[in-house]
Amino acid sequence: MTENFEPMVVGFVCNWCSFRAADMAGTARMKYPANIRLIRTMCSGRVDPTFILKAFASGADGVIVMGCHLGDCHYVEQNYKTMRRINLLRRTLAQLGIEPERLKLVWASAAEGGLLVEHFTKFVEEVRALGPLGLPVWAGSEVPATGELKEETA
Amino acid sequence: MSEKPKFAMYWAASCGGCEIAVLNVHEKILDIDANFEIVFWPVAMDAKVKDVEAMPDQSILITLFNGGMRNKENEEMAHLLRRKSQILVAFGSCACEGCIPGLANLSSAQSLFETVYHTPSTENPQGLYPQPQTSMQEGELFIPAFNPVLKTLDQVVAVDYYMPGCPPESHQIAAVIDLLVAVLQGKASLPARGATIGVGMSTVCDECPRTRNVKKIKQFVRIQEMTTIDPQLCLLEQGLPCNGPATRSGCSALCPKASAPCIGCYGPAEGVIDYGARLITAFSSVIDSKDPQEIDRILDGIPDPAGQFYRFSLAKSLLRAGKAAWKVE
Amino acid sequence: MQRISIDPITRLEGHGKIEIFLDEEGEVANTYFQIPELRGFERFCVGRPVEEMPLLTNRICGVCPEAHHMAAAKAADAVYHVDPPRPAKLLRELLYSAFFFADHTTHFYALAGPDFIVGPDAPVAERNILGVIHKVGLETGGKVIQARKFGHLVVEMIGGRKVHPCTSVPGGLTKGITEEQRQQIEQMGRWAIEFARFSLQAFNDIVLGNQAYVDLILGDLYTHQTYSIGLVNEKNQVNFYDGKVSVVAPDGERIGKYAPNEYMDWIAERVEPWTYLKFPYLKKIGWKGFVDGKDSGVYMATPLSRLNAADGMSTPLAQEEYERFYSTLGGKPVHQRLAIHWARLIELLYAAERWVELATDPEITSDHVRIVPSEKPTEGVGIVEAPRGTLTHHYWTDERGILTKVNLIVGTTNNYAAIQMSTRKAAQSLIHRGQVTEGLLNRIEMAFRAYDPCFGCATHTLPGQMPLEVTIRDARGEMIETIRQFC
Amino acid sequence: MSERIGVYVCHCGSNIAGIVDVQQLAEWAERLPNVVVSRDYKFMCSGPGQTLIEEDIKELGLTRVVVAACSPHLHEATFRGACQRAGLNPYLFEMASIREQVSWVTTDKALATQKAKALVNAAVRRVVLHQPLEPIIVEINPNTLVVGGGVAGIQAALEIADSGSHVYLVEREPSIGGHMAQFDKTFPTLDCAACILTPKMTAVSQHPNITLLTWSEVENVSGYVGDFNVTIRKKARKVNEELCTGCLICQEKCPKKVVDTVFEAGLGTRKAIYVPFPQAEPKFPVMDIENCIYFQKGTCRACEKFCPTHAIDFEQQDTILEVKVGNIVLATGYELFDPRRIPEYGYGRLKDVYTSLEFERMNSSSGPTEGRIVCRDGRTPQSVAIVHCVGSRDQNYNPYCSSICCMQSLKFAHLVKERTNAEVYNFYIDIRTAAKTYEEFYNRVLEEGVYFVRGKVGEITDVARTPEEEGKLIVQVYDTLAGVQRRIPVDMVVLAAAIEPRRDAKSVGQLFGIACGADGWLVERHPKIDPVATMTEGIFIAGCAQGPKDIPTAINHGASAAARVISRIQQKQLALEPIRATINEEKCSGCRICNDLCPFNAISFIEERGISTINKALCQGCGTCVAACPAGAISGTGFSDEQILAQLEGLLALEIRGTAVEA
Repeated sequence: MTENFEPMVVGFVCNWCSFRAADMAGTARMKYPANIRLIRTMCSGRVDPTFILKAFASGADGVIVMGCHLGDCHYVEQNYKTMRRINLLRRTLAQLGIEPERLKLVWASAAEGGLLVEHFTKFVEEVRALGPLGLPVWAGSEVPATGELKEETA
Repeated sequence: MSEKPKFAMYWAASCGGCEIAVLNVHEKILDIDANFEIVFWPVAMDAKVKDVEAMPDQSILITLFNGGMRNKENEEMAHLLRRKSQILVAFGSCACEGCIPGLANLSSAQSLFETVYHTPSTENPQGLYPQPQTSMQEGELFIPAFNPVLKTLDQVVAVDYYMPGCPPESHQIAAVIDLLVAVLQGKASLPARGATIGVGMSTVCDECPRTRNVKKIKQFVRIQEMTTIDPQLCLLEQGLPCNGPATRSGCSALCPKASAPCIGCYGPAEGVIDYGARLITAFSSVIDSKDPQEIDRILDGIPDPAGQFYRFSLAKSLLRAGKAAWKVE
Repeated sequence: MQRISIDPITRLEGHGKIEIFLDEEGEVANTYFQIPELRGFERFCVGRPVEEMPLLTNRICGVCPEAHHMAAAKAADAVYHVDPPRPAKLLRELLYSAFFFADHTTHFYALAGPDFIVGPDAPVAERNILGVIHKVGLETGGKVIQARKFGHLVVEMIGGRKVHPCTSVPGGLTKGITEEQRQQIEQMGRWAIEFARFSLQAFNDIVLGNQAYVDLILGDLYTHQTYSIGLVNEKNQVNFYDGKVSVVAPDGERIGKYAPNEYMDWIAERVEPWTYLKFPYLKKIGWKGFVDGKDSGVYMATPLSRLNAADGMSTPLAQEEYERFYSTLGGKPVHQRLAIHWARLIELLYAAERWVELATDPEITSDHVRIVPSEKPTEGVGIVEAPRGTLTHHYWTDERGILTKVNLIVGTTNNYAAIQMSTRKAAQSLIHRGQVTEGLLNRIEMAFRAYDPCFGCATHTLPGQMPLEVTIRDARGEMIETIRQFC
Repeated sequence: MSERIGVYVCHCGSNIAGIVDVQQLAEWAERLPNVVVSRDYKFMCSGPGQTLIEEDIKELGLTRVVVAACSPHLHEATFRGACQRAGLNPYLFEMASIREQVSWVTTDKALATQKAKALVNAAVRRVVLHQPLEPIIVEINPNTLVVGGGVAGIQAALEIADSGSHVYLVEREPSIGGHMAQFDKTFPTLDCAACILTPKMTAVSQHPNITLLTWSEVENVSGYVGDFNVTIRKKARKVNEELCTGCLICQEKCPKKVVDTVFEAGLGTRKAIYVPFPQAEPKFPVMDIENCIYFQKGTCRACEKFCPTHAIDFEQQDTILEVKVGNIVLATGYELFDPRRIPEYGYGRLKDVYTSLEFERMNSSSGPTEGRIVCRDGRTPQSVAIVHCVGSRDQNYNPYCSSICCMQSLKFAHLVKERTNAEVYNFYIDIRTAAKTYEEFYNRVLEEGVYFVRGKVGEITDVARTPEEEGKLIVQVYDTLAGVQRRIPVDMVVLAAAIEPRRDAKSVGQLFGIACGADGWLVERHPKIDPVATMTEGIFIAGCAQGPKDIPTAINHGASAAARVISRIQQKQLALEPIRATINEEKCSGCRICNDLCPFNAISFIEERGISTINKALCQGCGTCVAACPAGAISGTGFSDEQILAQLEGLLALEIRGTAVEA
């Protein structure tokens, strides 16, 4: 079933480096797979594991988090915190049977549009190789709101 | 037929601790009896599902529902009581977030059966497993079908209020009873639908008497490895993974007070979507190292992250279950 | 063929039901006591750190979490090859005695009480704890609540919480108690002894004083010739927390004693497809089906079996009662199931005495309550007596102490086969030609209530009222008649 | 309550419209929840484009605006402006980057259109949850702290002081002046450093608006832009500045000679009580107690005996000053690369191998040799080698170019020619003379007959192979132009050592809450468009602290930092981007997990209330604490959990999930 499977990949990019690298990739008319869709945060340190779990639960087959190179963080050293969080989250995902490879952390400076495109292209292929995450739809769906009470009691 | 509003309490897949906690309000029980007509409370009185079925919809004012959705019978009871009740309260950790039995969601139902019915002391040469329906020579026997994934109450029916805790502390139950009575007497009004009741607004640290400093964790330890447990100092700062920082307050920090780490039975704080995520980010944020190898070594100090972070809340987490369990869905 | 479906426990907590099949003559062809509940702790505890088992397995049962807490703690000690310091063991057993006291109190007054103190044939409306209080005096109600309060208080002081204690760890406890707490505990313990004696007196006057009840107890209806097991100390006296499991044959012969780590030579479990619960039996004897006798591996693990399996009690007052018990019922072993209630009261007294004994031990306030394991964790078994039977936890771990395999044989489970037999026997001797009367429902109910069954570990009911509904169906499953009993 | 959203899809000529089906996108967007109008237009950023938005806001009562166009880094401000002009809070706007992230990076039109839909959908779901925000206003204290009394710091201090505001100038050494004070001539004009620097130094010490604090260091900084509290340690000079007249009799009478490794770069000596150089500012000497005979042996006190004004005070202790300032300029300068790290160049082993700084001192008329260029044994060199790029442009040491060495080396070559007429060899990789009149100076030196050998020097040795190499230093080099190995015997070698960040740059960065780059230089807010500001509001960097600079550039840098500070002071108050984290006090449990997470020290713990709190002005809005709070008690404006999760759901919404081409 994985043939002609198109992975859905979410990328979290930091406002100062990787987001600008994405701008640069665009300005330079570099091409990368449309499978990847970006969300900007001010810093990779803002990326809450909740966002990543939510991405998986909402249908993402892979998540890539990008920050400034270690030592180059615009907020001095927040990307180290990101690095530790992703590490611990990976360990947890593994126990839940989700390949840790579906969650990738890479660094790219504002100047490295090419590197960013490389990462994107490579990651989409890696996720394609892993196949669909195959999470049932219920995982993403919100729990019934109390608003549905009427319908429930009808 | 009394004019008093009707009250019900039911247990699905649960351990009975919630009922004991309610009984432990001791005299307060009488307040319930005085202000409500108890129409259905298996633990406390005669009650017949058929009678409940016979009641008009929404005729029960409030139902405290505890226990998880482990089998089809649990779900049927949930639907029935949802239909019959104006206010349905998810009572206790099992109904709110799956509790310990929710850890079953880490593995498939298949492997669960294979384990339970092939333990070292089990003699099961023909590999028999319980079946929803069995034909005996006298006739058919039925038992409720087992759900591949344990669900929380609100994953099966709409829930009006949540009252977490394993079990909810009796003083909190008493407080909620007082509130209900006050509401009936028009002296108070109900909280907004969907609210969590019988809890504090913060997390366990708020009620924990231990002293806390700026946190820099160089290593995680397991309690049996600790030569001494400082009775005054924050357990997390002693390296013990304590879930207090992320766990809803309301229990008055019983476990940390007893030098045992908080294991998270009161679930996430107000508005938190995924309990485990909060701990993953909190613990890793305060690790005092920038060196990947050292970070790995420190994190090895948490040998069972999934168990540590989703001990009580896996069924209610964003992913709800491990991949092994989804396959069946 | 007719089917009678008694769904008492569905009414209660969806944890059990009895199916009775009648033949063409309306005689009982067979009965099935089904447990429709499974949570699978043995599976999902695998992968968890062993020190968490006292916390995780608590959640098997909210009525007797203390039992699981203790069994788990002892198994974890064994996994790490550590022997906790004496003060830790004293504290654990003190907590446990107080728990036993509270639990037995609840059962006697809330469940058994109505049958005997009020009477099995008394109007249903009276056959509940209120009836009991009415019969033995109003202050009793207060006393019962007090007894439960005291029990829970001690559990909280030592275990950190009233329900689901949290202080036992491999090697001992996370904390000790202060002298102030000790004094409180001792006081409450002395009160508990008086309460236990009061309860025995009540049983004496009301039950043993009434020939009808004595006949009911001694009658064949509730008698089964099965093996008895129970935990005993080195003097072969009843102990709830520690020792070896003594196994006594129907004829009273002790066929052996096994240490926790030997349990698998003695106990095996059987699977039936029509119920989620397994049937343990004596491996050495073997499974012969739901039958009595020395050749059948069916056994009971109850207050009565504990007395049968022991040579006596380690505390003076309880020992007196122990002797009176057997002289009254005509020597050891006793097989009349209803005598379990009496045996339970003797344990109640023992628990209270033991409580004070431990509370007055000079070492009880020591803060040397834990030692750090030094050896590699491997495998270990922990056994305690739960109020409802011998409780066995068996863990295997990797070198980090992460569980790789878990085996649990839970209190009530031990009696599953025996209960199966008791209910069938009651049904067979009470239901004839399809005639079912309300009175007999309670008689059937009494058969398994004696075991204080705790399927899904929560069958305690406040009014002691096990509401029953009997549906009689013909062979085609059509409902002919429904009889209910009401409060 | 439901919002009224307007969606505007930009064609950007054919930049977007060429790949994304903008009409289809706009029509599709109109059907999204809360969207009341959806238009596509050729150039949204154009005047008419903006007017389109403004009119819709007014006429259709829009409460939210989404523009799908280029990168927010280009036009977010533009469209926020449009919203504001129409009376809509500018933060109720969201931008979807369908040019940089879609049309320019995707080839397949269907896929591009679908991805654009996803981005618009995400923006629409996000914008609903936007909050109206107001910029954070802080008052600016007119006082300024300048750290570092080199030429950049001096320039900054003077500019600010001249504008009428007060400046605290803190210098670690006994005198201001920095490296420039050590130089002799300055390229390309060859005027003497002292002549152009000392007037500035005097101006500083005499300026009514400057408090000059030499022999002092900043110990702690708290507060935030507009209101910093700075703790300064004024080290004990052992000289009472009130009484001292700077007559320097003490220095003259002091019996203890010490090798001066700082100012004289180890070539000369000074006394135990001294001013580093005659033109030092301030004039007061400092006592070096490590070397003072009295402090070491307990007797002497010669200085005290001879001091006419009894200014010597052996008991004097360090003093701690607390000053409040609104802005801070860091001009902490650089350090010279230590050529010992390149053993094959023999520095420290071969006596006539000098660093550029030593050579500067040698050339200085007030220096150890009164400006005579001589070998250690006193003879005048017949031949001098000048080696470029020592520790610069070298992967083993510093990859960057130190930018001053070429000109400095040319200057040396000229001076050697002029003063000794010795043969001069320049060993270079490239000659970089990229500034006004620099190239001309290069030509002039070429005409003076200086030899230029293109190639990286492999080794400098005194091991002779031929008679004529005897007693010489032999420079071994591969001449990349001639393609031959050369061995050139010389009497003296000057190493144009690299310029490196201060060893304590990192801790300085932490003290002031700013970052150091991988190469160790303090990081500016933007290398091109904002080279003096930093990521921390109110803290500016000037001179070589930010990277290698020659004198004119350093002065420019100092001046522009000053200009930024002055404009801040003129504004009297400052509006900060309202992207900030806040702690919900009711939810905060005081677990203190967040306390150590903020590099700007914005988070503090209130003991008495047992909760943590965030200083709005210090917070830079990175959101790390928001993501770390276990209680979910910290929220971040502009990037709240709800907004990001809604965006995520929008991106992955089922109907546009598949990336395959839809029929």
